[in-house]
Amino acid sequence: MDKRMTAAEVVAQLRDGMTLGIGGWGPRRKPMALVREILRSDLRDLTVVAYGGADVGMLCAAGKVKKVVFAFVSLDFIPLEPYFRQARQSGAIEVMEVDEGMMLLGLRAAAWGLPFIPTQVGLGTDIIAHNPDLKVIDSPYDDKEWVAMPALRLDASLIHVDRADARGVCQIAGPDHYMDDWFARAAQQTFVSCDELVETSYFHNPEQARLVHWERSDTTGVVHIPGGAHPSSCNPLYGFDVPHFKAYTASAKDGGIDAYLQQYLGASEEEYQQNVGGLDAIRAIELPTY
Amino acid sequence: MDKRMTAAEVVAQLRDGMTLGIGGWGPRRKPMALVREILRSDLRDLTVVAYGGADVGMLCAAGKVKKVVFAFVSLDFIPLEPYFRQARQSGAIEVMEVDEGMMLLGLRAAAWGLPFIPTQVGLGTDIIAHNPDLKVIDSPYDDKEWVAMPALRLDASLIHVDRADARGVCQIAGPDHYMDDWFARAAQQTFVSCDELVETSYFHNPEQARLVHWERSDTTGVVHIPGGAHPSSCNPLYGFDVPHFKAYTASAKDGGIDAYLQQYLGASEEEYQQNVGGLDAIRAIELPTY
Amino acid sequence: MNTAATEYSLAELCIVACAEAFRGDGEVLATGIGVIPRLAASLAMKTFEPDLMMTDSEAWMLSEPNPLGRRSADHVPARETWMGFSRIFDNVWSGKRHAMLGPTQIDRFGQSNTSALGGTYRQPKVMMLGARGFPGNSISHPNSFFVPAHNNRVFMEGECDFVSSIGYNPARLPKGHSLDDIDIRRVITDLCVMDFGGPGHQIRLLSLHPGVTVEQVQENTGYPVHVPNAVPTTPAPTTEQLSIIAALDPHNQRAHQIKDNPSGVRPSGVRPSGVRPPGGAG
Amino acid sequence: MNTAATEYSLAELCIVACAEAFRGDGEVLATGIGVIPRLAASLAMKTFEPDLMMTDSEAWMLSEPNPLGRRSADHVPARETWMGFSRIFDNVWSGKRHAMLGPTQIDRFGQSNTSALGGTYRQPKVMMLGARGFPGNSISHPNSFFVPAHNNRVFMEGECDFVSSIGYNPARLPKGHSLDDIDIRRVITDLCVMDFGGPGHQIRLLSLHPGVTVEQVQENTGYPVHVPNAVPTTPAPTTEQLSIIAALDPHNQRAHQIKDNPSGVRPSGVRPSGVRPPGGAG
Repeated sequence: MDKRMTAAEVVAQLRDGMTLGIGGWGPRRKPMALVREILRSDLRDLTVVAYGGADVGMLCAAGKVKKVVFAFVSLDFIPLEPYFRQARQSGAIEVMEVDEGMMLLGLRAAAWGLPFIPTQVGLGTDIIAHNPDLKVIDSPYDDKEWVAMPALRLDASLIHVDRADARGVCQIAGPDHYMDDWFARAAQQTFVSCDELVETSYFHNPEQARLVHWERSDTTGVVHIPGGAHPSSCNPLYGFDVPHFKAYTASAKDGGIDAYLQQYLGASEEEYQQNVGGLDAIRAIELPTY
Repeated sequence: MDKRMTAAEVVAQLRDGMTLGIGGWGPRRKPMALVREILRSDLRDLTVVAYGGADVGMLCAAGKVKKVVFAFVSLDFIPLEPYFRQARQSGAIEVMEVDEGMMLLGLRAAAWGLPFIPTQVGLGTDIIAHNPDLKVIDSPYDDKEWVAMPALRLDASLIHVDRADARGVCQIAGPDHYMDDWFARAAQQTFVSCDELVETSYFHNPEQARLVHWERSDTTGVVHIPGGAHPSSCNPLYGFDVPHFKAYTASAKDGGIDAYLQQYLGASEEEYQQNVGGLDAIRAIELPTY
Repeated sequence: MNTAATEYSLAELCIVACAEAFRGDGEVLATGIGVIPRLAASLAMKTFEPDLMMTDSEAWMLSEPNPLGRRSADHVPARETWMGFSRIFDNVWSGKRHAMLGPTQIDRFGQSNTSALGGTYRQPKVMMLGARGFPGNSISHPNSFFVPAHNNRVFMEGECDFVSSIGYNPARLPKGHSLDDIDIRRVITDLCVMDFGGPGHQIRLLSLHPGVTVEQVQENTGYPVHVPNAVPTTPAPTTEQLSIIAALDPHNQRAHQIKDNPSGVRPSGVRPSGVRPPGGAG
Repeated sequence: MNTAATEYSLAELCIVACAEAFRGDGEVLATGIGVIPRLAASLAMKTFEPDLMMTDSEAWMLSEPNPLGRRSADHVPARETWMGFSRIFDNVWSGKRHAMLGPTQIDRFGQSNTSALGGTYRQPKVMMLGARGFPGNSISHPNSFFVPAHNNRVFMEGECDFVSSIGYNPARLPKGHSLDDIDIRRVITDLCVMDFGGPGHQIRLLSLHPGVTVEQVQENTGYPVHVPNAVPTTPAPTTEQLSIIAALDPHNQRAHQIKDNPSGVRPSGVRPSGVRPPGGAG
């Protein structure tokens, strides 16, 4: 089966009101090219589930988002994502704020077909007080109360990987695949952008196959977009673009998202990459030191 | 911290009536040297949780076991573990029979400090009917009933690994670590036997560190026993000992466990290895073809 | 190449009939436990279901099925994904799997038993494999059964001594579930091919192997089999299929799966009273 | 080597005071978020708590802490275990961790806020980081707080605008839990060291930094601080500790953590009214 498709074909599969999972973490390995294609579309009323960065900020600022399920939205070196902050402070979006680990449990519950996974995480905090949908239950085995973290079932997930084959075998060779395997497993459909498209034989080496974190049956479509994570990082291929994130953050104070999109988005990923200096410049961005 | 100890020191840490997790799978990478040391001790009334092979059979036959929590006990190429079969058919042991995946959920629940994880697995089967301790619960999010797989909390786990350092960093470089990471995490104390004892610097190479499946804080003690998995396999170092397992199985019909132990166990692992042909012979056993 | 073979073993007929169980599955993990189910899944993947997924029965997903038994030193398994046992359950619970297994008992509800026979649960007369993954498989994804010796000890009267896998038994239906959630796809034996598509999920005869009669099937089944008006003969393997099977099984392990390795074309009424080897479940 | 230094910055004093929070922890993951907590955990691991575990803040557990900032090309991180973010939670939920973080608000119960200030939850006046891992950390394992600018906006009156982490608040105690299950180990600020060991888990003064008075601490804390009869002065760093800190922080990032990087030895009554940088929580 050949799962290759274009970013436009991915967005054509999405519907208003869908619950969308987005892989990556803060400014790290975000499927930004697919997010940009959503920004070019008339898609709206999305519920976004993510360990959020500029992906969430841009979608909120562009009016694509009805609700965000989040534990944080951050650019790391710029702790507060500027447009998510604006969206919250203007009351423009609904939120379900959870703990980072609760989100992981919710994705696992969805992946495993469970209604919920019990946890003590959230007890005693406003996570529970402000989330009437989060039920607190008793256990048949003890006298404590437990948060029943509900399955976070996703209509679709968007993920960026280092490399994939046309059949949907995806490899994340960077040091951390974050929760991307669970985003892939929790979703009805998973669309992946990849920096490199390879032959299946690339994975026959067990050291390569070890870095394939979910089965191809959990990949719906593959879009070959070198540099597609920019301005986020795709370690080890390239780091995140600090000057770009600074300009993005500055735009929130001066000009807003329209000015930012006007300057960078373009009508296609090719135009976007021209606007940010080209693929070679992206691939030349050094990795962050933590 | 130097966690090195002897097999005898490991067994001295165990107590009658404890719940013991044993890593590996059927005839694969079982901590047999540690099991043999239990056979040499007066330890008894154990509850054993395992994806069982000869480890479970020997402990049952030697009268060490009060209860077995199992989904199967098998030598793979000899499907029915002979001594476990005898123990069941003589009514000598209590059992909690679960599905392979339910056991995994129970270990994860214990590792994560949860009372249970809900699952549909077991519904409609005698797994539920014969396990009054397995509660079936309602979900606050749907109208279905769910099995509340209880945490399988272990007093101690025994695991055999390819290599470890003295601080308890353990590596399983074979193709599958089975559920050993969850046995390590679900236990109060985890005692590991290793084929090779290495310096910590061995793991500085990320390709080596990738194959370390739990943190050293989950390893209580490390016993250096080359060949310690025999007669089970420690892929890629050596396969399982087919002739030995055949002789072991034959002993169940003729002579019983006493004859088997008389012939092989010895007063120490050194004696045992002499009785089975020595370490070189163990290391020379070819890997199975599946 | 697609001409029907005139000479083939009953094992080869069963492999082809078992392979048919996977038709239309698309991209799911095909797990065949035992030589004939494994060859069947491999044959399906090599021919009409190329998107099937398969493991090396150890720790890796393969793009190409491995041949059975010892492989030449220069054989490179076509690994594509790490698939250790812990990850198998991520797949099982996703439902994207179709397993074919050989239980010791199959009752009229399609409930199966791999655990124990007779006696009490505390002290069974015969201890077998244990439930293994049967409870989870049966409620999570489609499953098929292969029975190398069709008799009324396997297809027994009454209910399984121990119910290891859920079937179409209204008395055991979990709250909030429907019998139609359960998917026992196909039952292949040395006599015939069946499913549970009869009235009220009754077991139903789909095809008879050459030379086998409806009476033989019913005599060897401990409960009534629904027999449609027209029951076709199980299609013979094609010469192409036989050559693919031979390549997948270079050591001819298939010759040892059914007692006396009879021909697939049998004089009417005759059948080997094969005893199925223990185990093979998974 | 163990002689007390006479010249050291307030940041260095805080690093040493923060390191003391990890004393006695044994083999747990020490997570210090922000420059001063990270240097503190590293100092503890390099000196009196060698069994502590530490990550590279990315995806690996290290046998030796990494120095902060850009490292020379020939630096080989002492990796020992893969520790991606998903695995961090296996560790968090095991309780074998001690995190040191800098929340925006800390109320009299030790509840903290990293999420939002003012307004309504649907429309906060100031959106901050979000709850991150605070809820799970606070109920799973010991936690300490570092506050670079001790004032009564951080240590505020009343209850946190949003309670991101559980504290010693009887009104929010979950069924089946005890206040003693909660372990807020240490609170280190630019003025003093505190814990919640006062009567009824009241915040308690443990030591005053050189030149700081009890009155200063109380004036800058929005609720009563329990003051024992004798309050020692926070011990000065030793020359050995200063050299280890210098090696761990070759680019002197510590000089930029407290406003104007004041000396640790201050003329009585004077204190920088530092404003804590946003973020740094985690």
